[in-house]
Amino acid sequence: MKVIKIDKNDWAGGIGKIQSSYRLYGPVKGDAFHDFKALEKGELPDLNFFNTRVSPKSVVYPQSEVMFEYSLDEKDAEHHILKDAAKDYSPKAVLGIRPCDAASFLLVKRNFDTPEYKDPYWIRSYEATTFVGYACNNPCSTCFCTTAGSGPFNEEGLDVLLVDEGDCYYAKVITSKGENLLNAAGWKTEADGGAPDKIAALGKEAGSKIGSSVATDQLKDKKTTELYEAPFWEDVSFACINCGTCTYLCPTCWCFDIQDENSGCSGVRMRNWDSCMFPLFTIHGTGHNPRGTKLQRVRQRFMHKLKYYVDKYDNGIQCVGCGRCIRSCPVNIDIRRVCDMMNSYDPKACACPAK
Amino acid sequence: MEHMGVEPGRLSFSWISSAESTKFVEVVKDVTATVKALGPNNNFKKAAKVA
Amino acid sequence: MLNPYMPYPVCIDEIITETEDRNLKTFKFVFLNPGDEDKFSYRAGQFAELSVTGKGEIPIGIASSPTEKGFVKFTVNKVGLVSSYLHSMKVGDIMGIRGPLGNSYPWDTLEGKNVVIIGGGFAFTTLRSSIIFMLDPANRKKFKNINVIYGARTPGMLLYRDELAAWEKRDDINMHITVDAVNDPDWKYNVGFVPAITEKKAPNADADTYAIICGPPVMIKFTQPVLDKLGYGHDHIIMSLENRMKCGIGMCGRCNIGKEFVCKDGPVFTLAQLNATPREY
Amino acid sequence: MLGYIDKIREISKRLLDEGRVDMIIGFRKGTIPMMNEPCFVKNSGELSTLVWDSNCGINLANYLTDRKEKIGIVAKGCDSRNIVTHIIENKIKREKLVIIGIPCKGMIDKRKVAGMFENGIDDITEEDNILRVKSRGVETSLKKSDLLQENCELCIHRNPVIYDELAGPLVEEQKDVDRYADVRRIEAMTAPEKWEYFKDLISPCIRCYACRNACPLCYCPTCFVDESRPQWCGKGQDEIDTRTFHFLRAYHCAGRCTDCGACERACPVGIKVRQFTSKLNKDCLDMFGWEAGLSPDQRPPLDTYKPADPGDFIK
Repeated sequence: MKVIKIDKNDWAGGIGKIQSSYRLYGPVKGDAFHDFKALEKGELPDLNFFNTRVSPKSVVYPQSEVMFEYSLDEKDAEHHILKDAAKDYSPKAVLGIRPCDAASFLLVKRNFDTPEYKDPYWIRSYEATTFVGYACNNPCSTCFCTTAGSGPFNEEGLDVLLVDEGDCYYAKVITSKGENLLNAAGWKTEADGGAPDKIAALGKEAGSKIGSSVATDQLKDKKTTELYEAPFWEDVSFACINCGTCTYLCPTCWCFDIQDENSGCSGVRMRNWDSCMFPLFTIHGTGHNPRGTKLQRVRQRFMHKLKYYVDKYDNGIQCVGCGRCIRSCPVNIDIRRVCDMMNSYDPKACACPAK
Repeated sequence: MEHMGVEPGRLSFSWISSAESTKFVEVVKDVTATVKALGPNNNFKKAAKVA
Repeated sequence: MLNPYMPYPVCIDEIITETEDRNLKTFKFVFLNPGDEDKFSYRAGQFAELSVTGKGEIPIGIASSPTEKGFVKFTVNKVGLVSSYLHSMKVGDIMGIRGPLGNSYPWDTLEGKNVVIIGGGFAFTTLRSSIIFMLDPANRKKFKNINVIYGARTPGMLLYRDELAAWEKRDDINMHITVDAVNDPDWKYNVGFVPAITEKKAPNADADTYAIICGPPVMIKFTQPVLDKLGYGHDHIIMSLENRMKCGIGMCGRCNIGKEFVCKDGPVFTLAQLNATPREY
Repeated sequence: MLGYIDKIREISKRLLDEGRVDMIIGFRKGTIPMMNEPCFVKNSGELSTLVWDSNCGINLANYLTDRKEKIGIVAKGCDSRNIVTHIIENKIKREKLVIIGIPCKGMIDKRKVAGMFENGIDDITEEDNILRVKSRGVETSLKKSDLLQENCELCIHRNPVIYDELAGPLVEEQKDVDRYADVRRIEAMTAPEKWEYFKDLISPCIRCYACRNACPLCYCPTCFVDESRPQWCGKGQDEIDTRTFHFLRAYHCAGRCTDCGACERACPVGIKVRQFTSKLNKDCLDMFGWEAGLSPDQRPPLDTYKPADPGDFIK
């Protein structure tokens, strides 16, 4: 496996060069925290961060996205007929994405890229993107990536993995897409033969710093209806205020809404992120709501991530352990706690009310 | 409203009885003139559609 | 890449007000582009998203049968934003339909079997599609006995009344039409709720008899015990569900019952399947 | 404030054992530093989960809306004012409640503290006015009073305004607090400056509605942003739609907001949501001499008419 050594003195110059052929996204610090933004020409990503407040899913999957345009003016020849909206699928690259977040795109891909249907917006945008990861030498206390199918040096979903090595970055080439980007930057110096070992050692050290974990081994064997009817949901959901923080910050939450928005005689059909936390998500036209209570909605979120997804794809949980929902939940609902409750739930032992 | 940046003059309140037709006309003329003088309210126009 | 969100443009060809409360109208659409009709090849029991430009989309079961050519039909109840607007549209208006979506009734399984159709109120649309499909001369011999139990609140609330009358006269289908109550002294069919009529008229269960049941929740709730009593196995009871939908292709995440999406894995499930999943519909 | 814990448990035990309440609503220890989780306890054997410290900022009145049980609720000053508002607005009956009052000395601004520690915070302990923060093995002592949520710094109603039990002696209220400096700063701006100010303020908004949902006032069964007929407000990320939401939500809180800070505390992207409501609070005070939730016997100024109400704005 090829490792390129990037002298930090060559960093800004290389990024400038990348920007001539890629639209570049990277972490940028606002007033108090980092978020992924489109970088202006000459703007550098700020890699002095744990992770961004909001996940980088919006780089591929914007919170609001126009799908179609239309005219409502009957004088127009093609009125009321939807037309594809103009889209830019030219190459883009996201620089400094954490390995957990990169892994999330593979999870989300299972939803948008299916044998029966392909979501053209997500897939084209995803395919246009080169993912340059930034290994976590110092994970946060709320990270549990190593037990959620990822890890601080995990390479899945990445095209290049950057590792901070003091004066330089090691750039581990993972795909040809990644190699193209490094070439575009003019970063070509191969690191010495000891680099892979060094990366492995740093990775091991970082992995050992992950202080929290979830147990997921039993989830698959639990019966859906038993977990669904488990008594602990009242306790779990009590504090929830049903905001969309957890789902909007989550890199693996993909649910969306489709809306038509008119302006005079024309308009657009757009899609926006949606959240299973909102009553509106499932309410029928008649007013009937299959998930009308907070308990049902909170249960849906966890059941989807930790049971339905597990059963549907047989590929682990729908969570990469980034810990954003734990850090930002206004009322401290902790997916690690809920996951453990679900994983260890025994309906027979539970005649008593849940604790 | 003004506190949040809506230009003064765009919003006005009036108490007009159903018998006060003259006042109604005056107020409508007055408000229309003020708003016309302010020109189009570009603040509340949606800018470009999101990509 | 085919865009599964792009509807086929259609023109409203005919609008029929079906019920006396005027809340149900059947829309007959013709495709604007030649070739789209072939692409929209469907089976009875599937649905489509009706796309009213500027308002949005609604998932509606296809009421026409694959054996009917040159048009597609949908019967729409006036409830929400899109359906209300649709009810105000005129013949000649342009809109879109997107689909066909979802699975269908399990026609492969049903071939060579007795079929009992139990429907209530306005949930009769895909059942109409199924009946027309089975009665088609090319298909009728593929099925054994066909029994239809269909009820509505009043005679004026029955859908497709002319067709019901025509089916009553045929001898290759047993119709059991019923209404909850009636003032009309000339009413010549049954009076009573669907579960009661089912108990009286539905054939007893056997391995070769399948029940398709589609109706309001309260009807399903009381009909199911009747079918149990008649001995129907839960894998021989077929139901069609509704949930709020947006994408119709299993991506937007809202219509799931457990791990199944009503839009993509359904809307048709056997009761046996539903027993294993949370009842979130 | 830590001394309140035993007292809260003791009162709760008595209330549950005597059958005066069906459940106690309070806080349990959170899973991460500076977070506690609202919880309920129905069984007096489980009262040891209840805690109290300076991380109980969530307004518990939010959990009372339309509940039918007899409830014992732990309430600091602002919570108690929202309970009063709930009673005035018929969202809960006074006789269903036993209020365990908490004389409060302010809640910690977790973001302010987190922002001081680049390497993250492993643990925080609290003792009177001292916070001991552990970050990567290094312990730092901080003065809690320097790190309060902004609304707590400016609070003049720390003691509960309505209570049946008290978890400790009443505290001295802060005096000579300049509560509306921020509002005056905005008032001094020109209209375009104000427009830009609020534009920047809400630019990180992701429309998660945490501010709305954390707010005990926002209990409408269907919020105006969720209405589809008519659709008052677009659902996308257009700045105008986001602004319409914040704008109108603030109006719906006019004369009702107790400045409990729940909205700001809940916001995942750190928007100073109170900048919208403070102006309305100030106007209510200036024009009607009104502060929300001080007494269940007083009708709010916006649902009563008095001949002396200011009417200069009416032409």
